[in-house]
Amino acid sequence: MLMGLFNYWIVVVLMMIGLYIVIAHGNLIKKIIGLTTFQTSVFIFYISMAKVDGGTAPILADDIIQYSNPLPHVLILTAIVVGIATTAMALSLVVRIKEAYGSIEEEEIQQQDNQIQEDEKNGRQA
Amino acid sequence: MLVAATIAILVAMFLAIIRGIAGPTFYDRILAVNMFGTKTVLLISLLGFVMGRPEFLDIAIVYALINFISVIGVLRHSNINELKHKPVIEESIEKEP
Amino acid sequence: MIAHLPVLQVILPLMAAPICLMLKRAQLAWLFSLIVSGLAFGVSILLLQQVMTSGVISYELGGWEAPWGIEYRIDKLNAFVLLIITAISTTVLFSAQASIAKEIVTSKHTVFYTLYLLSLTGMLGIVVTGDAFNVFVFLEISSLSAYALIAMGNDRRALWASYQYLIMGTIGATFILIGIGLMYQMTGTLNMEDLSQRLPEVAQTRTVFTAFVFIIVGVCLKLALFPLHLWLPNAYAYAPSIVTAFFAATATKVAIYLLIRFTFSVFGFSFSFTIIPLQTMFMALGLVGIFIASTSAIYQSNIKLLFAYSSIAQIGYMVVGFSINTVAGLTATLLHLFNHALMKSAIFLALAAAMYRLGNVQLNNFHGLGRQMPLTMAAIVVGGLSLIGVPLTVGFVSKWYLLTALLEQGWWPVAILILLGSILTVIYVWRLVEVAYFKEPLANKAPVKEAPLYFLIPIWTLIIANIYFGIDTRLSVQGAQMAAMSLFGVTP
Amino acid sequence: MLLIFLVVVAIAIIRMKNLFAVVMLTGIYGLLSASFLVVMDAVDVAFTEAAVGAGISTLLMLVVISMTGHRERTTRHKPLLALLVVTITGGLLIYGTLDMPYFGSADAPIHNHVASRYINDSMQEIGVPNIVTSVLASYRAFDTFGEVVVIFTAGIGVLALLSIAHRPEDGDKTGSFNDSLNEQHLIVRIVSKILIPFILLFALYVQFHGDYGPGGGFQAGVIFASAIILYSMLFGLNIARKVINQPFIQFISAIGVLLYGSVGLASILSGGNFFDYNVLSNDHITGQHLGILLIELGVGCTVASVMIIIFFNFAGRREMQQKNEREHNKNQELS
Amino acid sequence: MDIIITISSGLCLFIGSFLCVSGGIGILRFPDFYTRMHAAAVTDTLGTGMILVGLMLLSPDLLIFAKLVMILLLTLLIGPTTSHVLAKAAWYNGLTPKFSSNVIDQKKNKETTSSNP
Repeated sequence: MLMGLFNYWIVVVLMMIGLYIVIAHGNLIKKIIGLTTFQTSVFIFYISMAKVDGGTAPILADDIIQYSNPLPHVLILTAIVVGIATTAMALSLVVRIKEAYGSIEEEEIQQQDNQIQEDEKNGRQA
Repeated sequence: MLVAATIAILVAMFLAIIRGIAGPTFYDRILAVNMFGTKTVLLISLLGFVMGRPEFLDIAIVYALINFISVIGVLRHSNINELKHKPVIEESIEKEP
Repeated sequence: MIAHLPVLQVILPLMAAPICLMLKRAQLAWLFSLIVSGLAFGVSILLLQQVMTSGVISYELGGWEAPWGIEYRIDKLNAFVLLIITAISTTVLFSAQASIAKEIVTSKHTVFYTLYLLSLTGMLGIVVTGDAFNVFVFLEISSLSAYALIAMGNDRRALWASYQYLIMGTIGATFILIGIGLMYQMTGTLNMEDLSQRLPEVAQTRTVFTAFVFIIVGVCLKLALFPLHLWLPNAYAYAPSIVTAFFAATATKVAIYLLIRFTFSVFGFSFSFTIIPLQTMFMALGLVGIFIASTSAIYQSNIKLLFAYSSIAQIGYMVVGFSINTVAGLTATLLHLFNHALMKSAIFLALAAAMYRLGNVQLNNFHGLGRQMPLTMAAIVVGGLSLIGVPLTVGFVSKWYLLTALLEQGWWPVAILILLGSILTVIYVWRLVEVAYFKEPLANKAPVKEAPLYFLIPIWTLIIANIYFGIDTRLSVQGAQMAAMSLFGVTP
Repeated sequence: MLLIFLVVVAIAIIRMKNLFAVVMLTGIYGLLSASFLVVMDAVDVAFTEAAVGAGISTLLMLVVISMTGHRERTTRHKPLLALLVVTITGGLLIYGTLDMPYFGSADAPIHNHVASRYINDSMQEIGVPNIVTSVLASYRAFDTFGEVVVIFTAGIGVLALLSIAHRPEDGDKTGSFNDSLNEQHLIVRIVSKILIPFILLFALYVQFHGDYGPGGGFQAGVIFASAIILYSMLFGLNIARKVINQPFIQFISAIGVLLYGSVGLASILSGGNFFDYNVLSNDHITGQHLGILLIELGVGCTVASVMIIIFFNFAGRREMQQKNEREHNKNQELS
Repeated sequence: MDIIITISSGLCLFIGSFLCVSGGIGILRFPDFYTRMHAAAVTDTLGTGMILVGLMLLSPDLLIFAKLVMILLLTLLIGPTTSHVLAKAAWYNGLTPKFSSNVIDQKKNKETTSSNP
């Protein structure tokens, strides 16, 4: 059991490191990096499922009988593309946020927003 | 011999990672990444032979190219900005003007 | 061509999006996307008819049979949801041109319509497909375009809201991806129909349990169910008004659809409701969500934010109906899905009209608006009454069904809580009414005119639909009931 | 072994404060995971991950960091909550793995239901030795279509967020074009001039060799785009824009999606289902080949152009910021 | 014939891997950036070349041989270029090499460099 599942466990640890970065860090770029780490680890997880002992890459050749499972590869190809698309979107948002707020730290942005919210409320009372 | 070479490459990769993590300057890190990249190219080529299906060397070519492009990219995007080497990098978070 | 309707439903807006990008003039792009959306609406009507007469439609993409290729599978449930999405999309799009002219720079109008169509594509794709992984792909299409659309709002908080939504949404999507992977690991298939047949064999394994939990949590993130709702209010409040109207009416509905699809069709309700205490959990979360969100709504001074919180509360009602786990409960959920889409799109469109005239939607700007924009305000009021659940509006119908479903199970405490929740709704709607009708316009403010026809026509179409389906409940109730029955495997 | 490396790097990513260093490590992480994917026999995926994870996304992050500053603040909020969430999800996942078939076991359900047909019959049904390509482009062609649309959406999204109304040449050539890399690094420029045609050629090879080896439209698109990006980095954005201007590249990206979709529509018109390539030609193998060739071309077009759109918009934004900064400084000096 | 090829490729691989490891040690142990760079660049080029030549000798058909030649050419082209750019960039940005020869100085350098995060 230890050897049979060890690979998966390591991958789970990797995923959790990614997730931890996303939740615990306040820097927006760091969060995105965490997100990509998380996603990459999920990809590794999928690909580990596809591996067959003694199999080789799923490109047909004459003298080979055992191939690894091609379907997860296909799914992950798609998922990688989705991942880079998300990263690009997120980064462009960060650029705009930096321009608009002058900061890329979550707390500072939150602070500025709260300030505005206060102002709006006061404006209502005034 | 192939396996031994693979292990040697892995060791070299590990050393490069340590340098990449330890720094201390920015250029050390680029150097480490670059070296790591070339080692990966070798690793992929070797793995192809170890696993008995050497027809996938295309990947190694891509790695070599990507490696070059990313080093250029790093330099291009670090040079201009404030990332000159200073004794202690002091870069506070910029305040809104 | 009739045989290809399922794929046309998705392909139409999809292929239209790149064409839309090539159109140089904004007006042309608007007209074009309106036509495309209208066509999609037509397709969904035809599909609903077809499903009603001849049962489940299955369409094999690429001509490969189901577990090997991707299958589009349309039953009563998705036909119903498709109809809602396309109908709302078309109505909302009608007033898009006037609204975004004020809120987005002209050079980005074609891009806006392209993204709008892509978002529509994504939602339709999620609903139509019968393949678990395909759900993920289309989920990402709709979410990515949603992030971009929300970030186009002219308040800088839109950017921050969009970023938060992106992080939460991506985590949710990745959770769903993990869940799908685990299911695939245990069954070797991705097709939903095939999964539902093969899952019972391995239902007792811990892996399937984990897969279930991950998918549910992932969907709930997208759904903005109570503890995971933090991204929603700001995203809705600061997005361009048209986008808010569209998403408030459709995006969460798609998530509810996914929840129902996975729990009922893929895992099977007997599995879903026994393996974890889904019933108690969802019931509790739904109720807490109703109260907390309604209370927060009361304290908002930005009206879009107010109704965004109200949306979270309404999600609570749907989830409560879902958690009853009976045909009647599910009927109530589906009915509320339909009705809430009608009310919220009407309200947010009316707010878009107010935004068009006023430039913002702060409560203090609404002083005396009841006299200056009577038709728009009247629409908001009728929508608000519908939210409360006043008889003769659609809100009443769905609440009625929800209450009967609860009482049928003898859960009268929950029913009472639901009624209490409605009282909170009365409070926040009343605040708006008070300001708009019983306060004099501020002296220093220039008087505003009634909204242009571009707004009034779709708003009042929706409001009339609100009242019509409140009186004549045949179509909506029957649709919901048949869909719910088919999910439970009961023949009518 | 490689997995252990991955963990080390990931932990280092958590600890690092300097974002530049973190991005470098992310690059290493990408390379490492790609090597691991090669070990796991997923050559196509490794190809993509190398080009994307280590190449494009690292580059994008670098551009962004050069705009936003590279120090992370030390305060870390809600680490306890994060730890709690992470422990619960991680624990759940590990609990879930307990009943999973062991790593590499050939009799797991995953290898025996759907996948076996792809392995055994795809040669007769599609006639392409690379099974990944045949699943990607034929059995599950619609997923790939979705993927193309996702990347297209991202391109449009970036356009919506970052595009700036491009002023026609205002004679300020030196302003945008004065960094040291261009003036001093003759050697790099010459080497790159040699390399760029080679990269483009290689992209074409990957595009059309995808049926027989790892590769295909997506990978080729990324490689193609990276050649253009290299060019624009070395010779300046304005010159690159002259070669490939914005409307043109948008047009290409739209054409890619349309090309892909029209293959599907063509198969409807010839009497099959959407993406049923068998009806495209009398002989079903030829039909499949034709279909796969065309859609791969569509993928390649869209991916390459979207990557270029994304990069150009980021870099253009940065150039604008720098220009503003310079003007700002100038004004300050004057006053 | 076969045996000669095997032996010679084994030899190439051995030299190559030895160089790679020593390069790795060099990059870790040398005192400042420029010396590390020297270690990395020199051994990288030769080590890579050796290993690739060793693989070429083993390659079963022409296409693979050609690809290996391609990789070799690429690394020969790219490796020195990147080193050059890197060194130049470091130099222009004011990273000064340490001209120290005795142990105490080296230690000092190490301390100062490692104290600069």
